[in-house]
Amino acid sequence: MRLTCPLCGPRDRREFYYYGAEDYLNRPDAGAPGSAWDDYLHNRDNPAGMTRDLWYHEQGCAQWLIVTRNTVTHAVTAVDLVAGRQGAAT
Amino acid sequence: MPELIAKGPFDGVEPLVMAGLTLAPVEDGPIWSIALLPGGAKAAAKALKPLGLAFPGPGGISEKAGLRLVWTGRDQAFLFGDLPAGLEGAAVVTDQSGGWAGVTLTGPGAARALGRLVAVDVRLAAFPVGGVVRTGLNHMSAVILRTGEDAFEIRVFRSMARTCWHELAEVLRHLGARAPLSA
Amino acid sequence: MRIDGKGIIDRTRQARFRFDGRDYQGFKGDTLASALLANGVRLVGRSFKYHRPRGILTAGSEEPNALVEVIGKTNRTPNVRATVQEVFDGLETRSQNRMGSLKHDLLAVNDLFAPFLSAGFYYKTFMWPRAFWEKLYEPAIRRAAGLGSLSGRHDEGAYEKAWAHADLLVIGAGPAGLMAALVAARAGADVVLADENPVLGGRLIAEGGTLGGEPAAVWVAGVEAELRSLPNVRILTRTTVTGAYDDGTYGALERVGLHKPARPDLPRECFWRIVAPRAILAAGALERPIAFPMNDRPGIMMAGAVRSYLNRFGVAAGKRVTIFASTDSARATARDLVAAGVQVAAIIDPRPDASVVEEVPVHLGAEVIDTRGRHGLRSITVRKGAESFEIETDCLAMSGGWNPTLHLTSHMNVRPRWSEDLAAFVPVEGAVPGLFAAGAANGTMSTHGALTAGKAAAEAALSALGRVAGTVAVPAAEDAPYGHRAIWSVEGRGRAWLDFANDVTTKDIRQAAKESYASVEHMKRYTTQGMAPDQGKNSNVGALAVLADATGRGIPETGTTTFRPPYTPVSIAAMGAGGRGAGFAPQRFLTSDQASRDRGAPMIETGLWYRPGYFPKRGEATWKEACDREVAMVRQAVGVTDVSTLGKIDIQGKDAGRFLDFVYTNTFSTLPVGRVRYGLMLREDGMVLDDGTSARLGETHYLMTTTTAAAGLVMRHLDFVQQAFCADWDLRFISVTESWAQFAVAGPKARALLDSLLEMPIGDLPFMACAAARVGGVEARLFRISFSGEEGFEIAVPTRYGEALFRDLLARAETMGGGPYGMEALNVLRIEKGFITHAEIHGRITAFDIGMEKMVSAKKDCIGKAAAQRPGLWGPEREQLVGLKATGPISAGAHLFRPGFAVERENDQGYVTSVCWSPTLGAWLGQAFLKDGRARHGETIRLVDHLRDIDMACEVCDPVFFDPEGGRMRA
Amino acid sequence: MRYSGWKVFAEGLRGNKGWKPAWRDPAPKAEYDAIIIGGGGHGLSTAYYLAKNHGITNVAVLEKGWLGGGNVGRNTTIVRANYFLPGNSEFYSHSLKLWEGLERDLNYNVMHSQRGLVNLFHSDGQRDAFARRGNAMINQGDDAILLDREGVRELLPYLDFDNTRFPIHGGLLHPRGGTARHDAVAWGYARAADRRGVDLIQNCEVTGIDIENGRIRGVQTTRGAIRAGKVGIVVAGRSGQVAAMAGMRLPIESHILQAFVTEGLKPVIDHVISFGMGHFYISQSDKGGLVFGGDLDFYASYAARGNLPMVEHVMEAGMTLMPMIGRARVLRSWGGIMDMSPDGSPIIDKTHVEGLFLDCGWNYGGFKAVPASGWCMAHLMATGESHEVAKRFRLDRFATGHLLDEEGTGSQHNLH
Repeated sequence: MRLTCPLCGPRDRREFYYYGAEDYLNRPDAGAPGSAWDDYLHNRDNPAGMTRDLWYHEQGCAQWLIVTRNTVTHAVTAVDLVAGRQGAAT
Repeated sequence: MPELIAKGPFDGVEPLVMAGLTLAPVEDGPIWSIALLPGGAKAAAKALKPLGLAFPGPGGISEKAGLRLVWTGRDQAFLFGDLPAGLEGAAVVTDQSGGWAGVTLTGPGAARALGRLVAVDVRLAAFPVGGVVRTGLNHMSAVILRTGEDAFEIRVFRSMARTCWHELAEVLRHLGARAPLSA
Repeated sequence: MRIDGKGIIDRTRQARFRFDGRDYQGFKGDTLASALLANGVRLVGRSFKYHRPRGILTAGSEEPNALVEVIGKTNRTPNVRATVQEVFDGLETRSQNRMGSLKHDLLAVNDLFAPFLSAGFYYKTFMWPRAFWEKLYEPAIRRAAGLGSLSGRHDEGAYEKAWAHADLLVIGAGPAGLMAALVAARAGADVVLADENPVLGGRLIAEGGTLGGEPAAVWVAGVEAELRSLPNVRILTRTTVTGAYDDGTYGALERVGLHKPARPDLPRECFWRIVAPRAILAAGALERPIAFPMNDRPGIMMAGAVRSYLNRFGVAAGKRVTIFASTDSARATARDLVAAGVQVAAIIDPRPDASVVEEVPVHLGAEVIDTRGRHGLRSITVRKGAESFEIETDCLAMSGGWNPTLHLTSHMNVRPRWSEDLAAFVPVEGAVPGLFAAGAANGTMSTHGALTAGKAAAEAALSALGRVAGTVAVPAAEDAPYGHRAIWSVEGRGRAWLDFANDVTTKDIRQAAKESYASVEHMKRYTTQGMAPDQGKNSNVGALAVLADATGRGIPETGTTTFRPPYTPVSIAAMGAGGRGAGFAPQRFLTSDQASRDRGAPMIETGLWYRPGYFPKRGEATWKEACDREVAMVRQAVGVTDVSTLGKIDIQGKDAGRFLDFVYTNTFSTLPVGRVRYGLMLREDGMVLDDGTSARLGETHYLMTTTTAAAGLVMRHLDFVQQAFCADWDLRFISVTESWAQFAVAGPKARALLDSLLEMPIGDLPFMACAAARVGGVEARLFRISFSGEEGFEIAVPTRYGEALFRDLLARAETMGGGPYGMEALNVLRIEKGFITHAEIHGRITAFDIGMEKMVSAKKDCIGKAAAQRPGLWGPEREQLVGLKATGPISAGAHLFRPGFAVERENDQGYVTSVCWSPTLGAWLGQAFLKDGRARHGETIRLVDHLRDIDMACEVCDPVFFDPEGGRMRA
Repeated sequence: MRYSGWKVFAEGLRGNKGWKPAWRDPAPKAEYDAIIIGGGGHGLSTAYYLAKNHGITNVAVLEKGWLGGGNVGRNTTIVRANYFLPGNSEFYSHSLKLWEGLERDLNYNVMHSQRGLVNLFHSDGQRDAFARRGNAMINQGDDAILLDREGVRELLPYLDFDNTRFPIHGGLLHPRGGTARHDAVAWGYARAADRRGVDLIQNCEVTGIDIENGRIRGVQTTRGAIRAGKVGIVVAGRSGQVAAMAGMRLPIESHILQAFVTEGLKPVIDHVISFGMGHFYISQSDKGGLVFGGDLDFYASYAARGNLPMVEHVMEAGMTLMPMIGRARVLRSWGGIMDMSPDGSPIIDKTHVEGLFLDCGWNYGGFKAVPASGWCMAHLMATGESHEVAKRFRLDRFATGHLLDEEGTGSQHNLH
């Protein structure tokens, strides 16, 4: 499996660390109810098909990446920088 | 008053010559990490210009008069050489001197030899001369510079110097043993 | 029997080898199988279940029967295919899976009991009495099962792993593969050409014949010469592509040194990771046996194999050969044999309408219904219509048709498609992105068809790669249509084998279907069909046909089992190359490493690092004596230890403090410059991630310290938080762990020691403060912090000065009655002082559990704050950190109980995380987590460790045992 | 038909012509008292215990493919009771007791073999963590022995005690731990359930869950609608998709776990060995193949196949721990789809829909749990109450913080 890091180019999967679903980017406000945190930390769509999840180019540029890919075919359709995304700024 | 004698990661290590390739330690001088702050690119460029250096993009190296500025991450580069003034406010500068262990791998077929060990594509089209990649040297993260078609500089964390040497020496030993084989 | 003038073996280079203790003669270019056949050896193995005599069936890696052990000087290799192993001078081999000699295998009695060993019999018995399974039945089954045997000795052989990147990977160097490689190479593409055999050519070598008017071998040699002359081509012979993985990554096994005597550093095998956007599968096809009664005797072989032994190795597989086949290709085998002067007794072709061109007896519409010959074929019985007759023969060449070698195309779960005209499965295009089958592997059976298909596949690949193909002419070659008729099994009295290796017969399949195991996966798992070393390459399709017949379904409806990597078995040593010994993970060494070893310190792995356990002095018998001395030394004089393994992260920028406030539970933006503060870091789920001290070196400059264990974890965590939640903040950070060597100097005389070498005395540097310093003309950093409870400092210098400073510090310390101390003493000191480590913050612990909930600032948000509020993480039901004091030995890992209560889970009150003997307090001390512990100080608790046989009453107390007011640290 | 040595003998004499089907192949009825979605190990054992323990025999098991085609047919067959957190401890202890009587209960030889399991440790810290575990096991009534380096050497002399990267300090021996023949477990439960009247319906995929004002009514399938007052979702690996049919979003992420088997070899490894530092574990099957595996591939996937990085890591771990297996050849690799939960422990609970029950989140501990999972799920479906040994496997524990995190790695699904 290979991911094309926006900075480093195509790399073998072993250079990356996997975190989980994109959900981890949508951190609730400090005051949000417990259910919001439960969804944020635990509950997942877990699709059999297209998904967006978070990878870290640990052996490369140390960037966190949003990978758009298919969980059934393993086809990767997009890789974007977490830091570069809309709303990365707070 | 103590007398502190500096010691490099490869002190006392002799170059290894095998299969027509040479694995040798590198003596590094000062290494500075220069990380641009948000919006700091312009000011940094201004500070680097008089030195004939430009802040490198991904995989790039900017070199001039013994100074070498090597891309190492997003808006981040390592400067090999003395630190210029004027980067304050534009970038965060951190001393990385002595934190890295470096070796060179040179000789005909060096690219294919290194290419056996690293997962990245070392063919010239993917990894041109004068370029840099951050990748895995087996289980270690490494910074690899291509200084020639068959010449590389490889750096890993200083504490891993021995493992780095071992990994590369193994490649050379295996190639050396294969050499007499007719394909 | 050798045939003069045939084959491409080098008859000028003889190779002496041994099989089962007997010496034989072969030639360079022989496989063990061809050499044994040339020597008239037919019996080479025993079957898995019934221990039936078995010979050589095939001429390739798919061989199910001829598996042997290769004996090396230091070790042996089991289950080696005699059809793949090349002979060399001194090769030592022996047969396997036998009790006694190969000819007189005692386990052959299993064959007599065959009726009671039908499919799945073991699921129905061996159940009584219970205890007999492990003691009696299973050991017996295990001894009988298995094939070859490992020596049990470490594999000292050299192995290699390698990467290769190319534009195009060509799998197989037969007509299709060679043509594809040639076309792509001439167009300038980077090509890797891999073939399982030592020689290129595939069927062109096995079948002989002519190409473009010249002998096929000549054409092959010409193409090989050109390919080898091109810099953009890498030819990997003896290399089997074993797996297709995501995004154009392929695994391949190269047999580097297995065809030679072992040589130092020469890899036995190399496991390749080949990355190519396009690949062409030109692996040819595998011939199918026919399941006729008693079809497993030595001497019964695949027709294509017989032909290959003749044309490639110059060996006649028998003196009097018969053919039983429903394919024209097998008839060609007969013609080759006749032309070579080998007697062909008869051709039995089940096709009534097949042509007759050979000048030998041909029986159309006939079948073989029985065979004879205990250790090798003697004769066969043929049925033609009503009549049946016997034929004397020592070699039967059979062919039930061909299966395209499409395995790689289904490694990504897409099952192949059934083709009625080929009576075989064929690849589905796109099943593996970028991989395209060509030639016989794609069902194109003629040589000319293969050449043309290879060329077309290469042209398609080139245009996909944006390259232009030159014009390459396809040489004239055999182009007969694929003449065949599917014949799966022949009815008769005896057993008819499908899976030779696992002894699965047509009866087993029919029984499985009858017993509800009618889906192909059930049948396979119930009968073990296709689970032997050949993974059903010879038998799966036949078994499927028999199953389809038994269930009244068609073959496509019956389906096929999934093919999974590897295509051929790969040694663990090859895929695990480099992992042996220390190679498994990088080793990290401190600058003080040599100095510590010089003093005899045993080094302990902590993560990837090596740290000194203790520094033994003459006369000290145990680690504990040394440890006690080192503890006392620190408490009474001064001790020095290397703390460089702790993670150091340099954080700078206007928002650095704001950032630390977000990742730590407590506040750092208010920390004065020049001061140090203890910080607690949570995971987003509210559990403690790590703790450590962070120093404010300047207005916008912090230095964070992490534990050794969590250094990498914390770096990744900070990168995430910063990039995900505050990418626009004014801050950058980087690890400086490797740039600084840092040493803790602790004890009443620590200040005096440091003042003796610092250029400026420490002066009034307060506790939890830091300052720049100079030592020996070198810029240093000085921190006044303590993990021991004594007045303590940490001094950091650039790594290159680490060893020199360490040696200097020790020398000075020793003049003051001090010296180095190791991990053991460090651990005792911190327990006496009530400091925690990852033994306590083990991932299930909240700030509340360790009594630090007040460190979670109410004024701000921070990572983990919200989740830590969950009700289940608060209250008396939680186990809280306490100290334990005991008069006798106690142990970490013990559990805690109320005195008088039964020692069982229901009454469990908590557990112990750390213990030590405190030479300072003269007592055993522990840290433990106890239900509602903070409310139970003073209570007596029962500590039980069944494993170490400890049952001890302890006093529950505050975790800080020594100098609770901290006067000594602040002194 | 009852299986026995005599039966095998008698059938042998008459050419094995008399064997009867192990289970019927019924068409689905319009209505059942209870429906189990999922014909894997857990689903089949749930159906069996519904019939055996609770007398509920009008039950259908709906399997979209073939019985036992899920993880029960794709695992490394390890059976153990060596957990240390209350909640897990009693559950796996109960499961092991059921294993110990399973052959006779099912009249099917599942080849449960208590060959002993050794967890190796490589530092004092790990030793103490395993001591805590071992003591918890004994407090639960199970067995554990702490071995020092020499104790391990006696048991497993072929390990590399001299050169391995993480020297072996000792191990925790779980004598009653072992292995079983995975397929046989599914088939044994299937046959036993069928004999008690349960309908096993293969090639019947559930496409919808019928709910009326908060109560379960039945399911839609590729073989038509089937009504039932109680429905159990027991489809680990696909839990998310099926639960979504009932409007649920689960605390689960699906991951690949690869495993490997070598060619058959004469007996060389007698125990089950687990090497924590290398995420590597191994045993030898009765057929002679070395059965071994490692950690997840770590990325969410339903592909049931993995990639090389983890393959190589597992092989390297094997080579540093026990280089004597170097010349064994890997014959086949496969990947199971794991329901990974945020604390590494399973869920056996009611849902927001009355009459709809959930059994999922087995991470990669599902095989050994098959008997107790079915036992407790059947109890829950029959009585509406959680079974004593499964009462902590609640669906809401992540929200409330009553976690069962043996690994201590927290709310990251793939780290358990």
